[in-house]
Formats: sequence, C-alpha cells, structure tokens
Amino acid sequence: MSQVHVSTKINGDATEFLCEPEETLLDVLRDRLGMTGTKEGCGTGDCGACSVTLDGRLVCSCLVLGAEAEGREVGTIEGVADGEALHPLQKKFLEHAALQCGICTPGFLVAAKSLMEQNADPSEEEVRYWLAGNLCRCTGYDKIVRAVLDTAQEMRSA
Amino acid sequence: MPLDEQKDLEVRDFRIVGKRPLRPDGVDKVTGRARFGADMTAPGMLVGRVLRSPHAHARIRGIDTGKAEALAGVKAVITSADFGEVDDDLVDILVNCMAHEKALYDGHAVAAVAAISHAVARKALKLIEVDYELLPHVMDVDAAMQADAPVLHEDAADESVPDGMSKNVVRRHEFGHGDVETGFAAADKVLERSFKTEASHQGYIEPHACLASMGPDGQADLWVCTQGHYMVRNTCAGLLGMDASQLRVTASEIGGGFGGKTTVFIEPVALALSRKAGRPVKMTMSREEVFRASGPTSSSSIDVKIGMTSEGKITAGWAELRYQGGAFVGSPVEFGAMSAFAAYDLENVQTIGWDVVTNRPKQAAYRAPGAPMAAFAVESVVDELCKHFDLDPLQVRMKNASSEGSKASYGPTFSKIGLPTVLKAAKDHPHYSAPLGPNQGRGVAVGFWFNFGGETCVSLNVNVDGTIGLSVGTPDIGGSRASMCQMAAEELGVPYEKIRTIVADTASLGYNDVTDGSRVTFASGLATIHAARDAIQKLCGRAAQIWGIDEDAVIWEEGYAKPAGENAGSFEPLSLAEIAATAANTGGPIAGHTEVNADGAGQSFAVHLVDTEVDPETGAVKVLRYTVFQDAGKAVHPSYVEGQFQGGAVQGIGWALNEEYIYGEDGRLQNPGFLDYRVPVASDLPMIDTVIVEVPNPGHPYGVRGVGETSIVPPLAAIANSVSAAAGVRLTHLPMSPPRVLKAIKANGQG
Amino acid sequence: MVQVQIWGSLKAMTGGEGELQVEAKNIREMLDRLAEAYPRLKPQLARGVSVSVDGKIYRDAWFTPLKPDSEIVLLPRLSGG
Amino acid sequence: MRYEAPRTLDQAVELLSAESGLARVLAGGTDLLVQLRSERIEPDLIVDIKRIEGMHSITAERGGFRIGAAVSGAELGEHEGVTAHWPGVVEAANLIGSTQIQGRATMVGNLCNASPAADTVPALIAAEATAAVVGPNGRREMPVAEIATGPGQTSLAKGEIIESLFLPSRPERSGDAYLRFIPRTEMDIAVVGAAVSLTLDEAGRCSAARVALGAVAPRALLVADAAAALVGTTVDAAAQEEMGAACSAACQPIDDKRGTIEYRIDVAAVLGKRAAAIALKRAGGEQ
Repeated sequence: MSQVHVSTKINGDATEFLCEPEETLLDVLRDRLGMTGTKEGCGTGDCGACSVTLDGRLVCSCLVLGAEAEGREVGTIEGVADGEALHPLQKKFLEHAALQCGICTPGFLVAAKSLMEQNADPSEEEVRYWLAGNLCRCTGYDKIVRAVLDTAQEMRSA
Repeated sequence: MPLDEQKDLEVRDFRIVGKRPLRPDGVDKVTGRARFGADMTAPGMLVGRVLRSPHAHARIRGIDTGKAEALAGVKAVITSADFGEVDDDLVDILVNCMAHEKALYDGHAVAAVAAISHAVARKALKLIEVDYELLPHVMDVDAAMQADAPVLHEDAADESVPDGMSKNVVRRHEFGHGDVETGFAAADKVLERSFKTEASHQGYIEPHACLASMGPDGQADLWVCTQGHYMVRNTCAGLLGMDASQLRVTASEIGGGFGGKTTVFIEPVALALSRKAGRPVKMTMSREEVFRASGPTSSSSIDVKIGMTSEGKITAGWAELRYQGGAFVGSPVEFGAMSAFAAYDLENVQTIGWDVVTNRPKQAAYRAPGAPMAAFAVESVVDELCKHFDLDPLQVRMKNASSEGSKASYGPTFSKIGLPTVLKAAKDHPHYSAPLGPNQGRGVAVGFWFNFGGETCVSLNVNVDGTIGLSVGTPDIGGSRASMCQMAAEELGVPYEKIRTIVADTASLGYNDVTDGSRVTFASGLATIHAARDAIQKLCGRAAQIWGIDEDAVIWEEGYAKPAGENAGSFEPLSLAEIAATAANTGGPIAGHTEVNADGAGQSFAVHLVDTEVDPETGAVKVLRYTVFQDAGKAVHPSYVEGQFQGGAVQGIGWALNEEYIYGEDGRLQNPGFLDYRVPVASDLPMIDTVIVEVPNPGHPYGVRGVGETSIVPPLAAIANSVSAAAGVRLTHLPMSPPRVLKAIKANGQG
Repeated sequence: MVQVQIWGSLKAMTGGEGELQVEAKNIREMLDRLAEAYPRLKPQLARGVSVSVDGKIYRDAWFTPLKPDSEIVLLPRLSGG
Repeated sequence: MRYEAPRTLDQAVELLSAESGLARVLAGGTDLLVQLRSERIEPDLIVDIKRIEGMHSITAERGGFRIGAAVSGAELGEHEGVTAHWPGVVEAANLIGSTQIQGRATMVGNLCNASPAADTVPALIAAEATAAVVGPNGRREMPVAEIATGPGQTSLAKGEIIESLFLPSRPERSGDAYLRFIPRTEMDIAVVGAAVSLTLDEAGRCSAARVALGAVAPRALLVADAAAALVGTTVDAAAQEEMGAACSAACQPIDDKRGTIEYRIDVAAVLGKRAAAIALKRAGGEQ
C-alpha cells in the first residue's frame, strides 16, 4: 500500500500531507492534521457535520478523498473566524443560542457562511433548504434559522 | 422549603437568573475548538474496532481469533472470555457490551480488536471466525408475547410475571386506584382503541467515542462522551474488576445524548483492549453501529379504554401497555404505565405494563422514557371522545386536569403543579383560534414527566482575585454551564463573567448521578446555590475576623459583606474580591461545597398545539404551525429552556411522522443510517413557537423545574390528533409515514 | 404506625393488600419493616424503589422522617433520559 | 488500493482496461465513497476523472447541450441555457441530496450507479438524452435508457466510461418536468419519480410526449402507454387521468423500507399527472 502525497491549501495555508488512497478528506483533517473542528456524524454525507468548502463549493468532507485535495483550496471551521475576531455568523449563533450540544455547529457555520456568499438576502425557506443537509438533533432548527436570517440582515446593513 | 414560602419565589427579583447571557463554552463551540469524544488523541494510540453479529439470534459455538492475532499490526483481540465474573446487576450490561453464549440481535458485539491503523483493524475483523448456530428470532412485541415465540432467556422474568406466559415477558407493572368498571358504568360513552409505535432512536449527532489508556500498574484513564462519567467509572470498574479509584474518567464535550449516553457500550471494550495491548485505544462507533448496537427506545403496543360523560368528565381510564426493550430486561414500560393518565384527576384509573424482550438492541433511556407512547395512546382516545361529544379538547382537559391536591394516577398527591396554568395559556393563545384551510387539522395534547433530582456534588472555589471556579459533575449537554454560572453569580452577587464552570473528572469531585431525568438545572443548580451559600458563610466569617465582630453580625448583600445588627459597629463593606485577596491571612483558601441527594424535583407539564396539512393523494404530512406551552418553574436561561421545548417537539415530530427502526424478515436492521432513518431536516419544519409558563417548584430555592424531557411527551399525540383531523381518519400506528396515512385514507374512503 | 401505599403489581406479594401499615419513623425503617412483614416484597425492594412522602419523591434518603399522617407511596425507582 | 487522477480520457480508459482487479470511476464520489466506507466494495483502483480536460464543461451542440461527466448538480443548476431548455432535467439533478451533495454529485454518476430510484434517469430518458461512451474500442453514443440494466448493473463494458451526456435541442412549445415523492422535504431517496416531456402543436394539442418513471421497477421505465394517453389531447384532466392510470399500470415495484408496492403504484399516477400538468404549463410558456 503506497501513500499519496498531497499538496493543498487549507484555510489559506499551504499544507502537505501523506494519506492512504482510501482515506477521506475528513480523516485527513481530523487524524493527520489535527483539525478536529470538522466533525463526523455519519460518514455517508447525510448529516453535514463534516461540511467544508472545496474550491469555494460546500461539500461533505466524508465524501471527498484526501487525495482529491491536491492543488485545491479547502475551507474549514477553523478558518471561519479571522484570528480573534469572530465571523458575524459565529456571534449570532451565540446570541441566539443557536447551539445546544454544539457537535453540529461547525458544519452549520461552514454551510451558512457558504449561503451568505451566494445569497445576501435569503428567505426563511431558502435558509431551511440550503441547510437541509445539516442535521441538528437538539434545537429543532428554530434558533439556527433565526441566527442565519439575522446575520444576513446585519451583513446587508453593514 | 415549606409551601407557604412560595410567594417569595414568585415575587423574587432576580438579577441574573432569567436573563440570557452568552454561554461560557460558546466560543469554543463556534470555532471548532471544543473537544468532543472523538477529538482526543494519545501517544502510541491504537484503533479499536468491534466485530458484530450479522444474525438476530444465534448461539456462538466458538470464536477463533488466531488468524486475527497473527496479523501484523494487531495488538490485542478480545472476546467475552477476556472479562471475568461480575456482580449480578452488571451481567446484562456486560453481555450487551460483549456477547457471551448467544448473539441476541443484529449488531451485537462478539469480539474486538486493537490495531495500529484502521486498515489493519478492518482486516483483522475479517479474520476472526465465529461459529454461529442460527436460532429463530422475534422482533415484534406482540409476537414475542405469544406462547410459541422463540425464547431469548430461560429465566429473566421476575416474581411479578404470572405463570404460563411466554418467557419473553419479564416484568409486569400495575398502577391505579378506584374501580374502573364502576367508572365505565357511569360514562355516557366508553371508547377502547389499540395503538402501535415503532422504535425510534435518540439520534444524537455525535456517535459514541472514547479513548482508554490502562497501564500495567492497573491505573487507567478514560476520555469519553457520556451523560454520566461517574456511571461510566463505576460500571467499567465493575466490569473489569478494577477499583473505582484506579479509573479516572473525564467527560468530553458531548454531542447530544437524550438518554442514549446513560449507559456503556464501547467503553469497557476499549479499556479491556488497552489492558491487553498495553497501549491507549481509541474507539468510535460508526453511524451504522450506533443504530444497530446502541440503545434505541422501545416499540410499543397499547390498548386504551376511557369513559366520558356527555359533559366531558372522564369517569375512568384504563390502559394496557406492552413495550419491547430489546434483548434484555428493562423497557421503560413502568414509566409509561405511571405517566399515561398523570395529567388527569381521575377517581378510577388502572394501567398495566408488560416488559418484553425481543431480538433487538437493548433499549436505552430516551427523553422521558416510556411516556411519549403512553401519552400518544391516551391523548388520542381523549381527542376522539371530545370529537364524539363535540367538545372543545382544551376545555375537556381543563375540566379533568390534575392540579394541586389531585391524587396522581401513579399514587402520590400532587403538590403545586402548573398544568392548569399551562392549559389556560394554550387556550388563550391566538394559535388556538387561528383559521384552518382545507386538508388541514389542529391537534392538541398534554404531556407529563416526573423529573428527577439525584446525587449531586459541587465545589465552588473563591480565587484570590475574586473570581470563582465552579466544579460540577454533570456533563453539560445543552448549556447548563451557563445556568450554573448564573445561579452562582445570583447568590454571590458577582458578575456572571467572573465565574467559570467546568465539568470535573471523577478523581476531582465526588459522585454525581448521570445527566438525566431533566435533573441538572434543578439538582446541580440547587447544589450550586448551596455551595455559594456555604462560601458566603465563610466569606462573612473572614469579614467578621477582619472587623473583630461576631460572625452572625455580618450579612452578605450584592457581593459585599456588611456589618448588620445593633452591635455590629460601623465598617466599610468588604467586597468578595477584597476578602479573597487576604484569604491567606485570614485562614487560607475559601471554598464552598455541597454534597446532596437532591430530592424535590418538581413535575413538569406541557401542552402542544400543532397544525398540519395532509396531501390526500400521497399521504404526505406538512407541519404548518407548532406552539409549545410548558411549565419551567423558573427559567434560569430562557433561551436554553426554549431550546429544550423546541428540540423535544421536533424529536417528537420525527417520531410521529417518519422515524422508525425497520427490520427485514431476517431480523437485520434495514435502515441503519440517516438516509433512511429519517430525522426531521430544517426544510421539514416551521418555527417552533414557545410559551414558558412559570409555576415555581417548592422543592428548589428559585423554583426551578426540570424542562428537558416533558417536551417530547405531547408531540406524538398532538400530531396524531392533528393529522387525524386533517385526513379525516384516526391514525393509530406511528410513525404516520406517507404509506400508512394514504392507506388509512383509502380504507376510510372505501369503508 | 405509618400507612404505605404500594403500586398495583406489588399487591400480588402482599396477599392483595394495597395499603400497608408498619411502625416506622423514617424511610429506612419503613423499608425494613415492609421486608420483614411481607418477605415477598424483598426482591423488588432489593432492586430499588422511590418513595413519595407527601408528594415529594425520594430515591435513597433513608432518614427522611415519616409522620403517622404522612402520605407515603412506594414507586418504582425513577430515572430519566 | 490505488488512486489515479489521469489528465486525458485515453489514460483513464487505459488504466481501467489494464486493471485486473476491481476498478471504479470517481466523479462526484457521493455514491462511491459511501460504498467504500461501508466496506461493501474494496476496489483495487479508483480513477478520478475530474482532472480530465472537458469533463467540467457544458457546451452548446446541435441546438442542444453536451454536459461533461464531472459537472456537478450545482454547476448544472447555475447554467442558464440548460435550465431554460430542460428545466425538468435540471430539477431532477438538483433534487439529489443536500447542498453539500449538489457540490459534488453528477448526472453521469447518478446514471452509472444504476439505482432504480436515481432521480435524473427518468428525466433524462423523457428528454431522450444520450450518453457518450468511451472505451478501448472507441466512442459511441447510446440512449440513456440503455445504460442501466438492473439495480447496480450497467451495460458498460470493461474499460468503458461515460464521457458526457447530450441533451438534444427541443421544438417550440415543449416543456418537461420531474417530480419525485419522498417522505421528508429533502435528503431522501425517491419512493417514486415521474418525468414528463411533451410538445404542443400550434393549436395546443400534444403532438409528442415521453413519460418515464423511477423507483417502480428494477430500472427506470419509459411508459409508452402513458405518453400515448397525452398525445392528441390538450392534456386536460381526462387525459391526465388516463395517463396516470397508465403510469400505475406500468409499475412493477417492490415492498421495501422506503415504500410499499401498493403505495408506489398509487403515487406513480399522482406524480405522473402532476408532472404532466407542470410540463404542459412550461410548454405553454409558463415557468
């Protein structure tokens, strides 16, 4: 079994790693790079806890091979805040109590940030459908949807 | 606290309790820094994996681990032979963690390996040879009660089960008072109906995960996502024959539990592997393993009979409940039987519960265990009777509601409870009178849960700079560290931000019961308040020393020690920080402690109101509007109280509409993943409106009642009542998946 | 003497009696006396019970005082999710 | 297992042809990685086709569109031309999975995974789409309907891959639509899928129609009787009713965790009718 050498960019940082051909990007992030902010909830693309962006597109990192990251740009939860400064979504999630246990939160934030970049003025329905691939079992989604709508409004008026 | 002090509770003006400060663990959780069960590593760590039975019921004639052990990179292989004798009360837990003579369900663990990588571990599992003798299996609760059903255990039934029943019937429970036949005779209408609910899973997004490390000296550490790390310690120590003191368990951040993380599955296996391999072992369940081999809740089969007068007075209530709890004793049927009629003040009530074993995974607690199915059945019949007499369903409930002084259906007399207030809040809400369109229906249902206190221990340390370190022993699943900080700040009179609450490991703090029974804000909160008062007493003592006056001439007000009383003298008040700064000079560190068995948890009631629309051609159900009304006693952090209401409602929506364990004829689980085990997604739902009712619990200094569980009790019934109204036919089998709804509509049309 | 109400299925262990009278000043004594007077209750008592005293539910508190007019109800051991 | 990401189609074909063990093509990976992870398959070779020139492109061709095998659902949905001409095909592709899945999943992958419940397949069949198959023996264009032969089975030979799909040009006054039934609003596999593509004459009568169903047979069905029920009518209620009955009659479903035989037969008619109504509107110029 020979490992694959991969050069990629993660949250803007040039990164190299070796991985097994069958290892997913999620495995690489968590087990090889120590970036455990990206969570595994199902391993089958059904829960969204492992959401990252790949060249700006929202994807489940459990459904991407590590080897596929060659030459690409990966964005993870660790890159959502700018140093000490939280992203407006992160602040709104805290203000709205849009998390309880917090395991789904990184995936929701990465997904919601991707929505904000596509659509500055989403309706409630658009938010709900965009986030339908992110499961939350604690909140019933109410406060999450409110936090995202409130962030969008604040970012528009900023 | 005597009941007559309640008035003080109601008028008390809180400074921080009842506000919505940001949670202390929030930034870690929105930045990905928070460390959950699977996020920990250790030097030299191995990967642990479990081999699971593909058969629902099979005798294990032998297990050959030789080839797996010989594979390069495999460091340990274990089977049940690697565990010794254990106490009687741990036998089922051990056999569930590692099958002994028989595999009892699809997914039952039969062996485990520790290896240097996932790839090696995967290969090793394939090299383990298990010689199974297949046995007939039984999955359904009613089928398992048949005299000729395949038998799981020869002697699991206790003295409560009458002779002559299937050996799969392992417990009988009965509750009630009065005489139901007399009650039925006084009714204008007696209605009897039968109901079924399928098994659902808690569906926490974080799979079980742990990191175990045991040295040759027998000392061990375990990092684990759990609702109760003391439970994990005591159980694992018992299973591995260790002293509890030798096993330190640290609770990681926990990615949801809802009752499902109140027992052990992989933890003793990881410890046994680590003991054998001499290296740390990390284990994580896959989602498929979580579904097949953790603890879903019971499926049920329930008969309900209720008598009502034409004015809507319930004259008698009777129910027989049959729950299968998987392959071992312990379905929550007694809680179903106790809670079924708890919302009603009845002269005549009787419930009978049967605990039944089947070839399914051993059930674990799930949020108000046993109560939602019972409420579904009872509230459906009450709804049908209201329709029969053309009575307002909320008025009928108000007419029959339990209140202070009612004899509960499970025995005791209720002290102060909030049900009448909650019902009134629902009746007065605009949702109740909003218009409905075609194919739409409104459902209402009441729910009850006992709540629980339990053993609790906290330590509150006053730091030299006047800040506070608060150690609790109850894992924080939904923001309880914020509530603890609020209650400590309220008592001490210091800012919320000056307090940091942590969940201490088992070596650092005394025993705490599991985070369950909606107990944490109540019990750890009560303990926190008392620990703060203990610290205040010591702070006052130090001030008295400094001033040279009697200790009882010092009072504590808004963060300051002040002289009080005629002979106290006149001194400048001393702040907490000032007293803390000189602690070394006045007697050493200042700390408050509480060790308590927190009794007096107050029951909580809820009313749920829901509108749905049914597509008569496909049976699809859309939830249009949902409002939760629930008594919180006192909402310490209202945002997280609302979150509990909303989360419980949505779990109930899932259970009512689409979530179910589906087994094939072969006894294998057909849908062990989030693709086909269909929990609600964001686009399925409307906003979940909430109304917090506060009727203080006399058993808590601030009036707090547990809120976490009650919220899942009414939704099954409320949605069933709503869908039945929208579809024009009574739905009696959950989940009300589109094929079931369409079938009922068609049958109704033909009938 | 205190009056103890038991739940329905335990009546099979007490010869059909649903309300039992024992001499006890606290929960521990009450449980001990019940076990003596009704030996067939022992297995359930050993598995654990909760006790409601005047509407307040106790799980393990042996020394909770009982008064002759206290409403005492035996319950299955409560837990939750 | 080996992972290869060739730069040309020829290299990809060569790698796949030369592999003596189990080889799999990786496009979006949303099915393949699930199979890998669950240990249902353990391939010896994975050929990632996403770095091959042209695999991501959508190009105009003969009045229609050629869609590269690695074009994701999201990319397809963002393409104004395809969305305007074949809204039913695009909505079928965009129904697959979540936003995250849309960022990866491809129509060709959906086709080659050969699930009877694949959403895009009925829509592509109704659209009379073809697939460009490239292999050791060259390139051929095949009707989409002939790719899947049964659950998980395709007619592709060893070493063959689908390079692109071709959606033909459409006459005036044409419309297509795809509807599926799922228990939730998202994240499910179709219990029934129904695609309708139709063309109206100047008088508003249906001059041509194709109706295809998914998840009601071992592979997607082209239902000629259902189409015949529409042709020559104004696609009025009576025609829709007859067309729905033909849909039900064509079903050969199974009972499984997602639905019953009875349910699938009933809902095939409902979705067929509803999809016809949408296609009719679109043919009439409404969106």
